[in-house]
Amino acid sequence: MAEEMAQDPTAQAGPQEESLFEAPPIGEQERMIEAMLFASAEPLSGRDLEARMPHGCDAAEALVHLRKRYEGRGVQVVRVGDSWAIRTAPDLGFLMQKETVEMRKLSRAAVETLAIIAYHQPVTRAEIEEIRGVSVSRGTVDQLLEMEWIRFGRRRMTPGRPVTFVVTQEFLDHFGLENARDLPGLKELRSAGLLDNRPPPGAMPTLVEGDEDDVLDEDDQGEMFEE
Amino acid sequence: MAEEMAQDPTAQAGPQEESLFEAPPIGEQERMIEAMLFASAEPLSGRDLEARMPHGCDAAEALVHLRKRYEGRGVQVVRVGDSWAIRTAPDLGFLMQKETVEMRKLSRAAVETLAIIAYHQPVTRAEIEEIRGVSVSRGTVDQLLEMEWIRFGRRRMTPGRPVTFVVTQEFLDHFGLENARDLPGLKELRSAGLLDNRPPPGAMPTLVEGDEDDVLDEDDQGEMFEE
Amino acid sequence: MAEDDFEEDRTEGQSVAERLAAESLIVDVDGFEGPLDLLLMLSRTQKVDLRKISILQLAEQYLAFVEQAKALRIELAADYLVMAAWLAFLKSRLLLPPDPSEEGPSGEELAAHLAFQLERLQAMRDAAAKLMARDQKGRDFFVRGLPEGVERIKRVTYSATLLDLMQGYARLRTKDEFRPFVMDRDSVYTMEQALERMRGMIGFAGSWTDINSYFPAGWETDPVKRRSATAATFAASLELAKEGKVELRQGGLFEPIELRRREGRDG
Repeated sequence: MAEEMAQDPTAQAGPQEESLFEAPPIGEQERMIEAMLFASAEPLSGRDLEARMPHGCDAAEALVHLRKRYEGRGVQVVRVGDSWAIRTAPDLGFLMQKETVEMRKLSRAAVETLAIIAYHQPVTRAEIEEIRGVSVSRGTVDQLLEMEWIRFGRRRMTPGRPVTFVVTQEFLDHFGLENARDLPGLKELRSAGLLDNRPPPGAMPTLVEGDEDDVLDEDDQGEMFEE
Repeated sequence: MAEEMAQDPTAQAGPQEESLFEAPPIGEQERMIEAMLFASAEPLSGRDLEARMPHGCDAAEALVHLRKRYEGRGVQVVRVGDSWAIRTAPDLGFLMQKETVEMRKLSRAAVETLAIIAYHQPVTRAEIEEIRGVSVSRGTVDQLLEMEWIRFGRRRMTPGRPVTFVVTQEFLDHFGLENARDLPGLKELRSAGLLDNRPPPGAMPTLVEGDEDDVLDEDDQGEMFEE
Repeated sequence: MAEDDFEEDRTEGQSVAERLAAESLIVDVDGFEGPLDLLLMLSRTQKVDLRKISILQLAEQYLAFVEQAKALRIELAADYLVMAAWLAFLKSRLLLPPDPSEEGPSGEELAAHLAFQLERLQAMRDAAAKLMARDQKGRDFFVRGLPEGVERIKRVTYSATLLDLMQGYARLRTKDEFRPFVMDRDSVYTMEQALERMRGMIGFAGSWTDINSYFPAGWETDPVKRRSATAATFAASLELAKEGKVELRQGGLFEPIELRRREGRDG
């Protein structure tokens, strides 16, 4: 605490700070963010935080301090995409049997589809099918959508304007990822060229028959445009 | 389940655990309690905590440290009966509220009631009803009282000693009036085009009766409509 | 950890690969997610890095598998057969010297792409395993157990201008001048008044009585008043009959209308 105070002379002003137009001292801002992140089960963005704080606060700076403060503690300040959350330290999971959430067992198809979406996003259904060599069942996609691990991204600007899938903030939160760039082995896969979209040479058989994209388009447009 | 585990120290041994029969260092115990209080949906007693922790832990002592650590922070470790919980610091409660202000036009009933009170004060409810020709709802009067635009005046020295209503300073300030007598009279309203040209039926409001037409000349009209 | 698991899985697969390829593979065709999955499985029997895999050899393995399936009279799904046909074509391309007059991609290009597909699928499976081996929310780390929602407080401020106020007042004071045309009549006896009067009296109407007898005092003679009283009393009588409180009868056209209290079913 002393450290942060020393870094910021305004912090010395303390909670007595009177001026209407001056933001509260950084130490005070840190307390506010601490309280808000503790109170929320969902990650909060810097903008969410600042919207609830007095005028002129700088959530980003206060977060740097707060994050440091909780290093090595029983709970931690974690980054989830452009948001922040407090989560228990993973090494203490054994204490939380009571809080453990029974998770639905995902099929191999669902797990693979999820991984493909995460590593290749934004990716169309046809591309997923090309990679897996089989058609993607509607149920698999629905399940992932329902778990809020994937969502519809922008339509691809190619003929048929197929929808794409991307992973969500909930996905990042669930797997403790700061952002999609932190996916395990992403860099290696990329440098090995395994994430390239390499079109098959002329005479390759299309591994998947039919094209369900059109059906999907009709049904899911609404959701997609909600974004 | 947690209990069984607690009975068997090997099952619980954290990563820092060195000896099979020695409790984890107090700092480690503090982390555990921090995580449990954070993740639990309800306050936990010292016994609850110890039942989940490795054998030999002293929740009470670790709690003393943890409590101290959170002193002055955005959240606090508080006692709830004989249990413990983490709660938002009382001075930061405002962060957990989001106030939305909605501007609404005052209802016609309220405007009319207010106008009658302003022009006829002090005036009883019965008199208001007589002028409006309909009964005055309790809600309308309460609303005006709550807005602090009207208040109770003296009781009328007539049978039943009914209360009277008068307008407040707040009302005058809001409408930019120095005095309720400054309210334009019927003649002025008429000359300002707010009324038809026919002579008004019944009594003129006595408060403004004395003022002459010329008070509100052409120039003043502009100002009046500025409101 | 995930990687270890996977490696283990892989070595295991290799150690029994021959048997798998020869027997259970065939029996359990349904266990494969399409030809690509099967090809990936077969490729493991080559015990080499996927990058060094021999597509020619793999094609032969696959074709042998399809032959065996046919011998065992196992029905293969269409896409397995399409793949078999394509691999046979690929094999011939790989074996024959390239024909410069031929259009399209070379056998090597096709083989390279197939190798790429297999490697990519394997990479995605590895990635999926690594992903699932991560610490997961609700299993390894936890969210706030007692979240406090943000309480929404709605504050409504009402606004009114001086103009609103004056217009409101003007409206009131000039109501009479502006009210729509109505006939001003003093001698109006309303149905509500008639109902009120009759309700108090029907308790005594045990026998049939002319409804005219329910007119209020002073309304029988003056014709204007009488007309209003007749209409109101008649309407009120109908209302009471509808409520089941009275019975009405009339001897004939323009005969007096009579009323009596209704008591129970056969009163």
